[in-house]
Amino acid sequence: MNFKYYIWVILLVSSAVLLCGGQTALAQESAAAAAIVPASGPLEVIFFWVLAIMIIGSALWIALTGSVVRMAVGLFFSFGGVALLFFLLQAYFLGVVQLIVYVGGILVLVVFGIMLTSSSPHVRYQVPRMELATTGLVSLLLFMVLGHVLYHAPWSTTGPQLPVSMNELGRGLLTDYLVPFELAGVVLLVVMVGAAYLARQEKR
Amino acid sequence: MFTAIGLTHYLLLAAMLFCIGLWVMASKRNAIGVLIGVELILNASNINLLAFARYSTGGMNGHLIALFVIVLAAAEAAIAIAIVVNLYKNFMSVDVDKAATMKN
Amino acid sequence: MDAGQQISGLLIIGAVVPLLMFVLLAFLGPRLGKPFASFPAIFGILVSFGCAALALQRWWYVLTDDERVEAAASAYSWPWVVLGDIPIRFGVQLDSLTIAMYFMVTLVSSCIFIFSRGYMSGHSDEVDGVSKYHRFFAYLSLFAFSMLGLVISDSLLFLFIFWELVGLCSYLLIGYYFDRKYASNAAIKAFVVNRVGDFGFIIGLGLVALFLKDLSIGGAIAAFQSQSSGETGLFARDTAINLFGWYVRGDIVATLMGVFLFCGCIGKSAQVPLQVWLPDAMAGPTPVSALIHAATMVAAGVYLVARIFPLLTPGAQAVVAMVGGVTLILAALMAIVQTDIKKALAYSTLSQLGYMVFGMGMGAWVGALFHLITHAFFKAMLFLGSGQVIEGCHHEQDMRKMGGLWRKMPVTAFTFLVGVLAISGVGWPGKNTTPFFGLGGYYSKDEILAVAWFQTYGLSAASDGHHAGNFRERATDPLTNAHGYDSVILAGYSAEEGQHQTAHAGLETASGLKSDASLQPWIPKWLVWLAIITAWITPFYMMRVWWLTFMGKPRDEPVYHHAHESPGMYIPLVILAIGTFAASWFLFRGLIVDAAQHVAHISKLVVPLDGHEHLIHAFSGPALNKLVWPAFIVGFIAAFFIYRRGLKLAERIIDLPVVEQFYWILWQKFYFDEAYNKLVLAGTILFSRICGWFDKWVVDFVLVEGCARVVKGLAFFSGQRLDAGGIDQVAENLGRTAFRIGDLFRAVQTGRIRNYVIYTAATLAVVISVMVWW
Amino acid sequence: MINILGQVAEGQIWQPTLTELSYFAPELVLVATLLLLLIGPLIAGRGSGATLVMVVVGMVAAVVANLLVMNQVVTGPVSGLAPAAGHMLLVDNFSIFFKFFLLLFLLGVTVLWMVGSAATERNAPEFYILLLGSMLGMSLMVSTMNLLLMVMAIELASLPSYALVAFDKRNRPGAEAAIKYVIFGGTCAAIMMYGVSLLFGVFGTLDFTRIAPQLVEIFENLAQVPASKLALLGLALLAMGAGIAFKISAVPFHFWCPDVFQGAKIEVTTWLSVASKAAGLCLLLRLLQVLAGSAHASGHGFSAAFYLQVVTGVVAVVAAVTCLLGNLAAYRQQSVKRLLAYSSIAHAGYMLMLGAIVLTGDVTQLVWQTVVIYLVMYLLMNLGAFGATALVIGQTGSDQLENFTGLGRRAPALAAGLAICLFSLVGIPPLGGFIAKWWLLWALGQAAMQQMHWWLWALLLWASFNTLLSLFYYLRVIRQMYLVNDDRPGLKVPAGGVVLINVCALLLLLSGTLLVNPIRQKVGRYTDHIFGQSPASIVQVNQPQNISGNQLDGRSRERIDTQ
Repeated sequence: MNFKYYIWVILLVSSAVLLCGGQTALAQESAAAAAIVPASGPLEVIFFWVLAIMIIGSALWIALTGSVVRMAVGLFFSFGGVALLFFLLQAYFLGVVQLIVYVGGILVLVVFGIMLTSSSPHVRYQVPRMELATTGLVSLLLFMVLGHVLYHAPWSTTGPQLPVSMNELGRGLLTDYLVPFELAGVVLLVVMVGAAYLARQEKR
Repeated sequence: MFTAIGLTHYLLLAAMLFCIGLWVMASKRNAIGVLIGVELILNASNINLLAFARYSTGGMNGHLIALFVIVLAAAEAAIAIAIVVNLYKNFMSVDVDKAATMKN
Repeated sequence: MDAGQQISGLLIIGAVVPLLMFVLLAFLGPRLGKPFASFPAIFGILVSFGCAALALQRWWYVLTDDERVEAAASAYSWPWVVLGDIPIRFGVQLDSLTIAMYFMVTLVSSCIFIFSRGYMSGHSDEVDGVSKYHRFFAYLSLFAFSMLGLVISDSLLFLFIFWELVGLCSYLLIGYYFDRKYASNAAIKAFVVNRVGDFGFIIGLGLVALFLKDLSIGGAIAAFQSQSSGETGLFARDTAINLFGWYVRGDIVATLMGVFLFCGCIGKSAQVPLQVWLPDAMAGPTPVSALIHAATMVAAGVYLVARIFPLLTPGAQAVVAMVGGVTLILAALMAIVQTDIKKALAYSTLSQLGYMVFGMGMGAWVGALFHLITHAFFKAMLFLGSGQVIEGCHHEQDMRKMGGLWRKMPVTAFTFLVGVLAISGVGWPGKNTTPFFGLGGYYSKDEILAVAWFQTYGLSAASDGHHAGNFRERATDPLTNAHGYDSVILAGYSAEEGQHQTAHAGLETASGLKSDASLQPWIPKWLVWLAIITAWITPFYMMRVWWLTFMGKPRDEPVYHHAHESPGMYIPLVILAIGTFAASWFLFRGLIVDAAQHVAHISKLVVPLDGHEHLIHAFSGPALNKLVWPAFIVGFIAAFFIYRRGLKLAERIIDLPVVEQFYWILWQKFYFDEAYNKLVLAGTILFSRICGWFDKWVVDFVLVEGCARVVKGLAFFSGQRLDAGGIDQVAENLGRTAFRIGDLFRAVQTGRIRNYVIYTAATLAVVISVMVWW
Repeated sequence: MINILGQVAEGQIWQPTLTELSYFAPELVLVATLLLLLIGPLIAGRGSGATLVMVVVGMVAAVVANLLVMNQVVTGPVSGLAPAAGHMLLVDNFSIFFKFFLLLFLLGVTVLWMVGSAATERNAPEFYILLLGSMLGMSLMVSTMNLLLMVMAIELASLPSYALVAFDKRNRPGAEAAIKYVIFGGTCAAIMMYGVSLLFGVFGTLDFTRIAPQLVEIFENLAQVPASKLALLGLALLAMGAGIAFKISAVPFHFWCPDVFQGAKIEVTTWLSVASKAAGLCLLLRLLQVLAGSAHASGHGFSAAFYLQVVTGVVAVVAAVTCLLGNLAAYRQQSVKRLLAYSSIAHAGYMLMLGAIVLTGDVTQLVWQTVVIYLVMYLLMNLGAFGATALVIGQTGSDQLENFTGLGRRAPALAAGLAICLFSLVGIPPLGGFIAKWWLLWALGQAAMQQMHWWLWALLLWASFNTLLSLFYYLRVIRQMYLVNDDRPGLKVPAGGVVLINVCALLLLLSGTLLVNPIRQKVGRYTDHIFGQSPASIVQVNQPQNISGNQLDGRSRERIDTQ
């Protein structure tokens, strides 16, 4: 039996979970619903579902496929979906960053890694089905717990936030978040040195 | 029924991504596949942060933290890929099961 | 520099020199080679002996009583560390007891070191082509250092550290022939059994630190006094102490503290129920048996009890007495049936240690320590004599194959006889209740018995007399322990002189005590009878050993033929024989009595002899003269008649129906080893079953592939277990359990990163689930 | 642009002043050294000598900077830079100590590197850039109260470490170790990040000094708080704890430790075994300390606080299991590096026990003192043990136990130093390790008496029991060195390495004997005014207490607690 069917089954189930979980949460907090739900037009709802299915579906595809190239493709859709989700969350700058860094940077890095490390990119390493199932069950258990906790948790509902402007973000980076900002520079520098050193062809 | 999307939707989505990420990590023999799992988990926390920023508390802080998470994810990916390449040079394979000579 | 610093400095130098020699031997030993490696050690111990002699001379013959008190106060003491509010100092406990013990230890050690030089060179001791000769002397030197350190340290903590060090030396020396299975087993057994006792000791130390806030001996005693005096102290009856969450009465906590501290003594002095290691310890070289397992280290337990005596409550003291009483008779019974000469001596050592502990429990502080010293001399001599025999007979230890050896080794036979006489308590009572003539054991052992008799029957006898009211006063208040005990006894004696006249009729009904209650209400009356019965057994089994070995006809021709005596080795024997006489007559008793006066000041449980000994002797003497004194004559004659013609008669006696059963119980050492074996083994197996269960159902639930491995491991384990037998398996089983759990942990470390990730995730999932739904 | 400058000038936009910056001089010096190492080789060449000169210059400068800061921070903790975001960076006596500690350790590792690898290694600048990078991360880990910066510091400490593990590029175990390390570390970091994001959602900030009072309030009014919120908090805190536990290598986040330690180059192993664990532990202690301080400030004090039992219980269980696992799993190891790796897990367990009691307000001072002493002793012991192993590897090519056979004869000085370090790791008196264990047990005992939780007593017994367990596997090494003998030729070990090991051994000996009291007095200097410690909670535990304080009227039969 092909894995594809599993994907569809799991996808359906997870969509149902999302749907029921999200909707009942909204219904329960109907009093606060006005606060917690920003004026979301039907377009936003549709976008969310499409993106959710895209993200989860491609993530599942990653989990179930054996080919590393397919994983990279799945990752593309997953990352892209998340970036679009950020736009949906009115985090436009972050969405762009997500696109640039993840899709443009990390994904390319992964693809490079795939190319560098395999004589044939389609080489598959089979994992025993039993193990796949066991680990899947553990993940499922974890999700059940997480979902339970997150679903029941009383979130503070200070109301929908206004979209953050890039100007504010920039100012934040140079004031409150100056230290992490500088530190990020150091991290990237050190990592660059390390990665360059490791990947460099040693002179013999 | 499809009329509104709330915080819980996003959180559950992120939790799902988190668990799938863990699943990917635990069920891939290809080292790069395992790294992809890490990236999925980090994406999950980003979704969390931005959802909070949008629907709940935090505001701008959430955006900035997410920005730093992305930076860290990039750094981690860079070093991890370099290490995978190094692994490949030594073992002529990226199978993490082969890289299990040290145990017990 | 004042006298205290001088003397304590001498003591420290005397202790440190053997340590230096140990270091020297550890590094240079192999290069020195066989005969020469012993010289540094002998030099070191002779220096120690010199220091001891000088210190003794200064302390005992130069200083006056008052000066001694001053000197003790000015002994060296250095701060080591302050932890919280407990300052830890290393200092010298300078009193007569220290001096006496120090002198005895160095003297006996010197003799044995010299003896070993010759004795050990005759043995083949090569392992991997390298001689172990130097190692033996290195260990001996380390032992001398540790033992001397134990004697002089004034802090319970340092005492414990040295206590462990002597334990380590004992372990190393028992296992000296570690290439032989029985020796290494015996070493492990000794170590493990001692750890059990030490565990209690540690708990006791913890309680001392917890409640007395001072680990120095003097400080702890002072704190104990202030806490247990009056009705409001920490250890008063009405105080409830929060002990690990339970509220416990203060006086019970105090008793517990004493009992836990005493646990150390149970282990080290091999008292019941931890006596099992000492006979096995005879696997070590004979000089080691003489020095460590007869004369010094095993007596350290008694020394400890002497030091902590003022910390004991009447209840704890009764425990001490009972443990000692049970030990002394069980060991004596077991000694009757031994055929191995060293084992027979080992059981006699056990019995004598029992006497000392029993004496401590009975309040015979002086008697017990005096017995410790005299016993050290004659038992060391007996062991060296047995070593001489074993060496002469080419490592034959079975007495059944000896006999008639006195012709071949007269000096050994004679000195051995001196030891036998001494341990049997040969002596002649004088007119005025003081002994007329006697050997070591006569004075010391009978002193213990006299005090015990007084302790037990003094009150009932007194109740007939006119001064009973004073005792009664004491007896009405048994739980508030020691207050006024001393004064009561002293008052009792002064009453003897007719100064006190107190009516007791009303008090008797008020207390509800029967008129035959003993002085110390917690001590049962039958206890003293154990000691008296043992006093009858002792001469018999000692004479049996001597007779079987040296007299009669040779029973094994080759052994007899080879037997010889080397003159270089019996000189220490002669020195110790002279010491046996001397120790009982001069010096030591005076020193101990001097120390006892200080202790009696503090602890009301000491039955003070000095100044009142004639009273106790007046009370106990007549009874003991009837009950104990004839024992050695009867014992010797019995042994003579049974073993006169070899073993035939003895074998016939053994075959008698009831005797046979009894003999088997003795031969199986009262099944102690078996019982431990079963209990510990069963516990271990149960534990491993639980581990296995956990392994099987908890771990493998996640890790499917590990299942097969575990089942295999369990099968292997149970297969091994079925073969297991003998107490030596206990240590092994404990170790194996540890290994087993370790393997369990290691099995999780599969080397596969994917597994690591999922284990972690699973743990998180489980923990969070528990948290959420619980 | 002009607008912003104007805002700065008007004080509307905050900018750090020179004084504020000066508090972080050591970190700045480290970054400068890093840059120097990056640029310097272009001028001075890539040789080991030039690199070492630069590193030493940087280290000296860092020490000087640290001393200067120490003189400034006398009155209490200083937190600065970005006031709005809270305690992004903070300096107090303990963080100063920790920087000294790291510098001292870096010195030791450098000596080790000089002895072992300097001659053959052609990539000295990279090695030191990575090493200094992780060091910067570790020093930031213990000087921040902002969870974002904490995550970043942990990452900065980890990421170069991943590369360092794989530093020997042609070493297969190294490559394997690195991939395991990076994957496991990445997982833990990601889980931690997820937890942090949830915490952000609950509190709206990542400044722990603002989170802690809210946490305390929640826990104090437990009955009013919905269970769902508690579950969420527990989940978030657990996930956050994962990242810290990974650094400490506490069970069940210890898996990386043995494999990585075995595979990595030994200098790196040495570095990770002490520095990374110490940083993780101190970070945890700091967080708990702030929690404790908030509890005290809230007026509820430490008594009867439910969270105290929960947090204490969780940490205690983890510590106990970690301890046992480390000790027992070390039993059958043939690789000495692996054996020492398990031993370091066990020691992490011991140290983690302090985390269980730091919430007991009356002993916080003692806990910090214990941490300082334990870390220093642990540094010396591990430096000595790993250093000796490094020398044996250098001479025989492998770290298998059989290569230690007869070391007592083949390299007496080396073996003696190693034996002392191992004995110290067991905790045998009068070595430094014993003093450290003693402090630990003392602190546990004090806490147990203050709190009367039975598990604290159990923990104390457990620690002692584990010390006994640990004896056996250390003794295996010593036995192999001294008692097993065959005719292997003598070793010519580099003198520098032997000196290093014997200096460690000597210091351990001295610290257990002559220096006990001087150290004890010094310790106070670094443990006064810890950030988050409310002044009222500092109890001078070193003052002798009056026994008579326990005495009550005996007739009243009142129950009294022993102090």
